[in-house]
Amino acid sequence: MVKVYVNDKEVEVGEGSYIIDAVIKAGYSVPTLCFFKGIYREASCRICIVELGNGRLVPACAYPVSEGLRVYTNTERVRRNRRVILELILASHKIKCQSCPRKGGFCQLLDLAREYGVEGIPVCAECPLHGNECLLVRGEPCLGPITIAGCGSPCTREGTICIGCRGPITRRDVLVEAARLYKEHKIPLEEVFSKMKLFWNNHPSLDKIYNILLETYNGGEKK
Amino acid sequence: MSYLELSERIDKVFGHLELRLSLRNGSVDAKFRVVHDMRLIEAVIEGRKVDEAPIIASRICGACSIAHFLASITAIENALGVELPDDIILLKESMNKIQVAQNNVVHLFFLALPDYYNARTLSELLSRNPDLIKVGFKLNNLCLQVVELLAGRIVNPNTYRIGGFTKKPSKDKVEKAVRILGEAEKLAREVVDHVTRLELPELVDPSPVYLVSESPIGYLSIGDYILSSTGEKFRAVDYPKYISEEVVDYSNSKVYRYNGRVFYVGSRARVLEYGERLVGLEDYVSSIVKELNNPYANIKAKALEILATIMDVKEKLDELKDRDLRLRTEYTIRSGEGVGVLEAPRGLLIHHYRVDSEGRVVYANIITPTAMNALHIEHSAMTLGKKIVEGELDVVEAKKYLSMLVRAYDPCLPCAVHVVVKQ
Amino acid sequence: MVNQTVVNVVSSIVARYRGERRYLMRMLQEIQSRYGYLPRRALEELAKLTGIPLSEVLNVATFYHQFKLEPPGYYIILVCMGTACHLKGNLDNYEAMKRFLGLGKYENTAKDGTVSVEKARCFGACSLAPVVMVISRDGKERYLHGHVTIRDARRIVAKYRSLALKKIKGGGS
Amino acid sequence: MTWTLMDKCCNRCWHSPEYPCRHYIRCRLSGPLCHEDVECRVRRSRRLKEIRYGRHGFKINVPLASCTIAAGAHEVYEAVVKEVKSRGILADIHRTGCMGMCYIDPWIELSKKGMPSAIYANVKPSDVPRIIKEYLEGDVSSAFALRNRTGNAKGEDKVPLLDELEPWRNQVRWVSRNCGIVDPESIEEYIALGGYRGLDRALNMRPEEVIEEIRKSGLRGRGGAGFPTWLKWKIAREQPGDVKYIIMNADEGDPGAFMNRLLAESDPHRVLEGMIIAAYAIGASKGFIFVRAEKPLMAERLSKAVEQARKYGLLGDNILGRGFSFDVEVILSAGAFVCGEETALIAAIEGRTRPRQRPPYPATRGLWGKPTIINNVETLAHVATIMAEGWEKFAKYGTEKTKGTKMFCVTGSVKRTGAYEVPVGTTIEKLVVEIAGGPPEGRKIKAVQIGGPSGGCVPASLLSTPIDYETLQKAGAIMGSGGIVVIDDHSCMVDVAKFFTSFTVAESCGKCFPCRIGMKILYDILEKITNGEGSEEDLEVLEELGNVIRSSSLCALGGTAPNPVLSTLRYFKDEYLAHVRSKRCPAKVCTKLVEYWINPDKCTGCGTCARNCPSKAISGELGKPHVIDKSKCIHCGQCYIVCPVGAVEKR
Repeated sequence: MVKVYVNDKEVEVGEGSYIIDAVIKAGYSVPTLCFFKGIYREASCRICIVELGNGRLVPACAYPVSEGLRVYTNTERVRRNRRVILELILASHKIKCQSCPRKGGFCQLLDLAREYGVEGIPVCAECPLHGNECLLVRGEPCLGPITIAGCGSPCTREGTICIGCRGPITRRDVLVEAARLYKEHKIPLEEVFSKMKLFWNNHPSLDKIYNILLETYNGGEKK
Repeated sequence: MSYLELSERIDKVFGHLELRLSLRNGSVDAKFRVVHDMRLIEAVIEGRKVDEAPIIASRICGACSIAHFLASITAIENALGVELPDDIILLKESMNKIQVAQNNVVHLFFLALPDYYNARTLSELLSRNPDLIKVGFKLNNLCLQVVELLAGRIVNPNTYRIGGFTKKPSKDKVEKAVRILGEAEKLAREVVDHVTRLELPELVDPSPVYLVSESPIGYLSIGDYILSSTGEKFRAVDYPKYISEEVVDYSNSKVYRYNGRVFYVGSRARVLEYGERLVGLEDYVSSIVKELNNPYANIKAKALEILATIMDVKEKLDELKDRDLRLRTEYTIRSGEGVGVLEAPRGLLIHHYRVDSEGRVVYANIITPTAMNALHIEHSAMTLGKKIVEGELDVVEAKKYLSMLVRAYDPCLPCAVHVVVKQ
Repeated sequence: MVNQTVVNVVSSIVARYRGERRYLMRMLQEIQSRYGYLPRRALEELAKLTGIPLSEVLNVATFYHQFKLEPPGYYIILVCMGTACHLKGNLDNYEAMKRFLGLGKYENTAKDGTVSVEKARCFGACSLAPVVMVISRDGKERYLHGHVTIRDARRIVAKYRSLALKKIKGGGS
Repeated sequence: MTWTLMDKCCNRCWHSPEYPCRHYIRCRLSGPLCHEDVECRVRRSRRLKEIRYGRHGFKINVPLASCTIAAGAHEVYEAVVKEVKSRGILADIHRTGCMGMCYIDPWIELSKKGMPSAIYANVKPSDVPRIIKEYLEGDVSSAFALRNRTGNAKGEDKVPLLDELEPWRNQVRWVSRNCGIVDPESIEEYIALGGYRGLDRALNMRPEEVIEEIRKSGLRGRGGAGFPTWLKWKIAREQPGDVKYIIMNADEGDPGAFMNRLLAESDPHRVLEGMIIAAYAIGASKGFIFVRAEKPLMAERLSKAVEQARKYGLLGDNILGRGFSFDVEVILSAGAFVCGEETALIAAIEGRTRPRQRPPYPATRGLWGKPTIINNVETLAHVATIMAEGWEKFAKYGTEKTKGTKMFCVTGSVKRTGAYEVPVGTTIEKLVVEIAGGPPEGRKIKAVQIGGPSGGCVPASLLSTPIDYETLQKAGAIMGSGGIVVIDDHSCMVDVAKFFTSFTVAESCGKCFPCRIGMKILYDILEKITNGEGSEEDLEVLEELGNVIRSSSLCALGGTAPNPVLSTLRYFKDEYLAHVRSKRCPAKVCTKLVEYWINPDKCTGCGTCARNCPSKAISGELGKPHVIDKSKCIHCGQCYIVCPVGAVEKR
């Protein structure tokens, strides 16, 4: 058995264990994305990084424990790094929450984004399909595809459109995808714009968002 | 004493407000100064689509967003000529009522009651009288749960749109609401027992005129008429003929007169008007009704309303739960004018819109209860001032009574200051 | 018929290395030295013969810079992108060459298949920066040009192009 | 066929790879040891002399390494052969490696008995007849340097001695001692110059003693990280199990660093010797030389060295009769910068890709799960030399924490490009200014980039920093493999940072997020800044992102990749600010931020610029000064490049 200190709490784990085992045993948790116990220990997503006593950041899922190891799971540095990594992951993530099987709040990425305050995932990710028809399919100008998630989508759950009270996502690919959806469901962009003005009227990127939506919406038409 | 100016920033109200009482050579003047920043919601609404107006209107105030939302949507429904089935109206009213109950709980426990226990703050009261306040917390929580079940979320309802509800509330939901309300009813009874026995400062209402929206049946329903204590009854759309508005330079809020007279709105008015309809609560009503010409008595009326609305909503929901409801009607956009009148927690609330043929709001006017009460508060304060002049009241005590007086009206300043000077 | 020879070539290479996983890179290198690039067919055959999944073969084939999946020109002009060469302007040379050949952003090989222009990693001849190396497809010829200027760049392209044309024709007849 | 040192002196000698003799190495030089025979002894000493001075008393050294070949050494070699043949003189034309002074490539060295050895610099094939003629006539006045003075030749006093030359004088040639002297393809010459003595000595010791010797010498890995070599060996030695591996990392990928190539091409046997010693110390039975396919000569020479060593029983079973068996396989790397990372290198040998998380370190779990030691070429060369010479001589040099010497490749804006070996702790200034001669006239050093694409830029103000692992790290750079690029005031630091970032973006293996996407975003931001679209917030993002990539990447490549950006941001913030605030590139490098104009006084009106302008922004009549239309100019800089008279100027 090896003695490990997780957030200064002593815990004993078997030899050959990894930090993540000790952390869980000590009653703490670290977020993981690419780690599946017994299947993957790739350590490629880096979201599970923890700080060691010597100040190094190491992935909890693939770093073996050693006697007297000190692990801190939630220091400011760890959180900051996790946030940036999350931003990077999202930067390369194809955000098509509309058709994602993890739609309806079952998205780990969304949970992390919410916890670490990273924008990028739209309200659609939280909007459950169960028993509800997508409002876009009904032809309503829902702002779900372009609004930052994190509210739990109370409005769409109740069958009213999302009006974007959490602010817009300014990422181009998300907007392009949204414009595609609006076009697919034949929702006039003017109505969407009108809804956007409710809460985003002074948003510094409003013009940019307009332009991207318009461009994609009209660009597809010519083809 | 020739000159005295009491300027009191009132705490424990929603928003920022100053009451200035000046006593000069025997004459008394009071100014109800709303110093809350202007919010200009009417200007925001103008030019918007009809379905967006209620969304904006509900953001006027987080405390009574449902009232604003429903008043706004009713005004638009009236403008568009939407005929609503009874089921919708029933649920709509329940939504409003339960918020009135919840709002009254907040006002009573967290704003008004500390005064009566000589506590400056809520936390002081909490340390001194934890059992009482815990009841308040619990009751508030229960009411909020029902609000959430009916309105989708605690603030800014999202279950209702022009023409009806988006979704039928499931049987589970309704049953749960009924269960919660049953629990709340017990607590509310305790509260009413307690509050009706409170000793109030003495003050005679200087202008006992009130306005209240007409409820054809029951209590606190949404009607098309406005009633006054003088017995006059007029259509809501005709309100400009009866209620005159006036801009004052010292306040960010407008002031209103009814036929040139100072009037008040709120729980006191509602209990006076509809008290006899409260079945099962006759004892409470008769115990407080003689006190109701005292503005301070507003808190007793509010306490009574908590119980009354909870019972009412519970009964209505219980009745609804096994029925097949019709909760949606279709509507078409057309031009028109509509006024929505309902009883918000603080009293009569009027939303007035004009809609053009493309479905845009071209004119919006919102009259909030606090703004209507402003003059009445001034007059009550002046009565209090006269007492000081006459030496009946110590100046130090007067300060306390002044803030208690204002709090009894429960003014909500964010609601009041959206008002914009027209022309 | 052509595929049959590919099978022969690959199977003889695989046999030489007993199809062991550790020689995957070596086998790919041999295939590449035989064809000048890695034909898809050969990779498929390799995967079949060795039992290594095709995805793994492609993983290795696409990961390392040496392997090409498209046939290169007869001569491959490698423009060094080392630090010293960069500072001395080899990027300009590279672009001049591409423009001279009329190649687009993602094209590397001239349409007539004579020369390819590619960015390459440091050759370790930094003293001669900027450096351009020219190798023939079969790896037998190897020329290095140092202190290359824009004018040299064009001259180099023109020279190897005509050389390649000659060889291709000579080989064909 | 002439008799060589490696051959049997007579039939009494019984050494063969199958039945090795313990004293084989010592026997070569001071033999025969197993029997007393004057003839055999004389034969040996005669052969040694031949090697030293040439068979006919006249020896012409022509260096044939990649760099000299690139500079035209092959042609020079052919010219020498032709000249010697046509003159009918008896001379040994001797191929050597490169001696590291790249700025004089290609050079030849002529040495004749009784004459001073003369080195001629920057030789063209057409110069060869003249040089040989002059030398034979006893005139060395046109030589570049002399190795010694005999007083017999004309012009001797005018030509400096090699030892007097600044780049030579300040060097301590420890591992590179044979470079440029020995024939890299001949094991005989290497042994004649004292080679494989270290191996002989090591095999006489117990492996623990070898590790102890290295510990005392204070040798640290020369690959970049500076991990103590002995400790690595000790860890691997103490691992249970019989099968252990050693890998020589000859996959030099740093742009601007070529000391490993130089060593392996010029003195491959030294490197191999070091590897065998290391294998003995840790108990490895099999070794791999991982060498880049893009550096064919290096691979060829290393393979040849392995073959020769095997032929004479220095590799294989029962090496030198000591009961130690070891064999080496040369593996051609297909080229990926990340293979410099230990775990990625192992993956490459196993036929896979990409690094993995450490620990477990390769010393405990490496190639095919077995303990594996990975040493850099230079480290192994040091090992061989230390074992031959003893640790005391090595530990004499260097600083408290880092002993010995290190080779540095100085490139970029210096007069004397080359690979120089100096004691660790030498100041940057000495290396760059004294040895390499500093930047060309009229330019100033702006920064020195140390450690390749994952190193950092040290500004001119910190030139007095001694080069060792710790101080460099403090200054924001790393020692890396020892590539030093001198950047002068004609270069833009943002552009330099962008260049290095583009390198790491292209070389990132793509396994972990911080490196794969983070570096791409860093690059995009730098691109934005150099295009004049950056804002000051971008600089903050650069810094934050850089720090995150540094601390949370999976392998060392990602962990050091943001260094160029972070170090330039640290020392050259004003340049970044000039780019983002006033949209100006102070060094006039970022083409989007400079304005091109044609100086009418210089323009001859040839029209080259107008023909090359992709946006047709240049107009003018032939023979008259041309003008650039600013509204059409796309700042591609073509006109600047093509103008034959330099009339296009930047402002």
